[in-house]
This record gives sequence, C-alpha cells and structure tokens, in this order.
Amino acid sequence: MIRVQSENFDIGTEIEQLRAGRTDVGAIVSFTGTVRDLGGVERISDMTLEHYPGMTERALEALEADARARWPLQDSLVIHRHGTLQPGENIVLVVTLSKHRQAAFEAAAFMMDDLKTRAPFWKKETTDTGPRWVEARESDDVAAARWQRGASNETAGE
Amino acid sequence: MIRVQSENFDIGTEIEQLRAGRTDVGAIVSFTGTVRDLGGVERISDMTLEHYPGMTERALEALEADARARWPLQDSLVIHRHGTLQPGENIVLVVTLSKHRQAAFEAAAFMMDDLKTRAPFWKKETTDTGPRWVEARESDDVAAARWQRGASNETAGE
Amino acid sequence: MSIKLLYFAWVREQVGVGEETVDLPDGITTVSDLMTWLKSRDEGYAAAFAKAPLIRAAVDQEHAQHDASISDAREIAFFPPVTGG
Amino acid sequence: MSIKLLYFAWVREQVGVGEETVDLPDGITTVSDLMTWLKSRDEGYAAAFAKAPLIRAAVDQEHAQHDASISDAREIAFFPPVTGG
Repeated sequence: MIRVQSENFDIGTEIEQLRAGRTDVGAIVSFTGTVRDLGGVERISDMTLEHYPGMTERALEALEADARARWPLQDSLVIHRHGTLQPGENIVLVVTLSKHRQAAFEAAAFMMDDLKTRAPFWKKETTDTGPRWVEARESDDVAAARWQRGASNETAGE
Repeated sequence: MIRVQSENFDIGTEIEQLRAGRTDVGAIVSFTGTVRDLGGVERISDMTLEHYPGMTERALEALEADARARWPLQDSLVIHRHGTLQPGENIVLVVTLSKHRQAAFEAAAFMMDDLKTRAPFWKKETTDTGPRWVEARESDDVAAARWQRGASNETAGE
Repeated sequence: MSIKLLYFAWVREQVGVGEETVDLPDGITTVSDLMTWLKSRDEGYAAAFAKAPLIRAAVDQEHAQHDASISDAREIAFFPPVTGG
Repeated sequence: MSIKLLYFAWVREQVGVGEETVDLPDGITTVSDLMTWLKSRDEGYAAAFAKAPLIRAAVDQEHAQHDASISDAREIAFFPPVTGG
C-alpha cells in the first residue's frame, strides 16, 4: 500500500495496522526518514517538499511492486509526506513484513534507494542564509544501482 | 541501551522515546522479530525462550557496542524477551538512529545477525506433535560471517 | 498538437509557471526538441533550459530520456533530479 | 577447585539440573577436560555430553572454544547453539 499525504503519520500505528492478526510474519522492518538539522554553521528552520501529483503515486506503486516481485513479502507500506516540515518531523515511512529478516531488510533498503532516485519529490530548505533547493546526491544513484538486475542482491531464501 | 524482559514492548513507543527531541537524526530503522506459525502440517501453539541471565545482557551490550564502533549512530536500542510467547507476539526489537539511511540499515542488520549467533537464548516450540527445541540454522552463521572484519560492509559515509 | 506541460522545483521557479497547455509547432518529435523550442520562448525558459543536462523529463508520468519520442504524449514534465525520501 | 556449572536448553534437560557447584578433580584444565569428566558422572550427563561437538560453552559468561583454559574460571555454562532473535 502506498500513501502520499501532507499530514504526519505515527510509525507505531502504521506498523501495528499492517501486522494486525498475522501469525505468518517473522520479521518487520521499518524505515523512517526525518528532517535533519544539518547542525553546521547553517541551521535549517524548515523544509518544503514539492511533488508531482499522479506521477508520485505511480512511482511509489511501481517501486513497491518491484520490491514484492523480488522478495517474498507478506505485506508492505510506503508513506511519503509533502508540504512544509520542521526539523525532527517524519518525511517518509517504509515498512516490510516477511517470514525472514534478510528479505525484510533488503526489500526496505531497496525501496528507499529506489524512491530516492525515482519518486518525483523535491526538497527546498529554508536556512539562515535563505531558501535553497536540495541537490541530488551521486551517492543516491550509486545506492540505487546496486539493486539493478544482475547485481544479485536478492535473497535466495533462508 | 539494551533490555531483557518477559513483558511485551510497544514498537511505536520505543521508537518515539528514542527519537524524542532530536533533530540530528535523518534515518530511523527498526527491526522486530515475531513468533511465526510455520503454517505447515504442524502448528505452533506457543514458544518458550530460555536465556542465560547475566551473559545475555553482556552479549547484547557487546553487540550494541560493536555496532556503534562500526557505524555512526546517534542512538540504538535492543530489547529481547524471554518466557512463553504466542504466535504473532514480539520477540526482539532493534532500533537504530543515524544521520544516514545506509548506516541505520546496516547497523540494524548487523545487530540482528550478531544476536542470532551470540546472544544466549534458546527457543522451544510447542507443536501439534509435542515440544521441540529449535535448531540453529547454518544460514545464521553465514549471515553473521559477512560482517567479519575484512568483509568491508561498513559505510564510508554518504 | 496540443500538449500539457508541467514544471517542478527550480525549473518551475525560473519558467514562472507550474503548468500550461501549449500548441507545439511541427517538427518537434523528442523531449530534446521540445526543450530547445521552450528555450526560445522567453528569458525565464531560456534560463531554466540553459541547464538542459541537469533537467529530467517525464512523458505521461514516466521518467524519459531526452531522446525519447513525444508523439502521442499528453503530458510532459520537466524537473531537476529528484530529492525525496 | 570449586566451580559453578550451568546448563541450558536440552543440555539442561538431559543433565537434569540447571545449575550446580562442583569440586573438580585435579588435571582438568580445559573445557574439553571438563566435558569428559562430566560425561562420566551419570547417565544423564553421559547422554548430554555424548553430543559434545554440538555443545557450546561459555567461561565466565564469554563464549569459549572447547580447548579454552578453565583455570581461574568461576562459572562455566554448557548449551546448544543459540537460537534467539
């Protein structure tokens, strides 16, 4: 399941809803991305996430479908917020349920890496020295590339 | 921080306590291990976790310290239960907070792999056909071995 | 050919509009052709599309290369590399 | 030498006790020596330690190999490979 929303989410509530009533799950992994104050000379007072309505949902659905085709997951969830957020606030949540821990870990890491390079979101930070668009990082492309077919990161099953 | 307890834990509450008031964290990873009903011909009615009081705490503290020496973590948490648990119940929780997602993911995966081979817990399942001690899996040794020094899984930083 | 164009992030700020519907002149068959034509429209477009190699495109909500065909496209978007998550 | 011994999981079940304090005869200097001596004590110990290669040991709450020294040890535990998590 995927959701794009401006409202906050509660990590615990989302995990508990996803797992409720299941006894076929052995491993639950959650990843939460949060607004980080860089803590250097500049301080971030807030961050605004712009997105491409329509394409965002398609991109998140596609990456979730890819993850579920590659790893045996009982269920999964992706929530991404848009709008203006303060330091410390939640941005994104990925949850994976699987029989085995390695599949749950890998699928969650894959979804985040894929999201970073495919999902149409753009961050603008408000800092001490004014607003600025966050630049994409090459390390995100490198992280996404390690999941490409042939890189054989899939778990064969424990 | 580590805890060994018979009582259940609430994943959301634990994560929220760990992150409270922080704006220097960008990534929160949680892993929850749960009692899984194998769903085959045999059904598991419950599982009892025996442990070695004293050594358990030392082992969990050691693996948390190892993780924090290898990855830049803002904070971390390991909770492991003992006693009798029903299918679907929580067994173990690992939470990692970091500036970067890859460190948070890798440290959490490392802690679980290390815990599986070092922490003195033993599972006894009650099944349709009687009680039986769960056997250790070779795949857990393989998973733990990939973190050995020289295997270079550490993140150089994003 | 009438087509919907969308702009996001600093591309949107420099172009000065988030969304518009335009009639394309003949001979524009790829994303790259469209970017070249847009650049000629006014100073804002010129400034935005001067950084063409930095700009990503989506054709009908799917990521597309600059040499991708835009025949039959209904919606084309231009934006910087994404920075979500 | 008086020493505390602990047994867990099926080792405990076969030995029939979880914890005991014993006086070791002379000449027992390694984990392996101790296992051999325990095996001679009665049928339960014999059954448990017949599977010696499957049994893991901890000396003073640290994992130890079978050839590890037990001089100065205060507490030694025997158990199957761990299965937590």
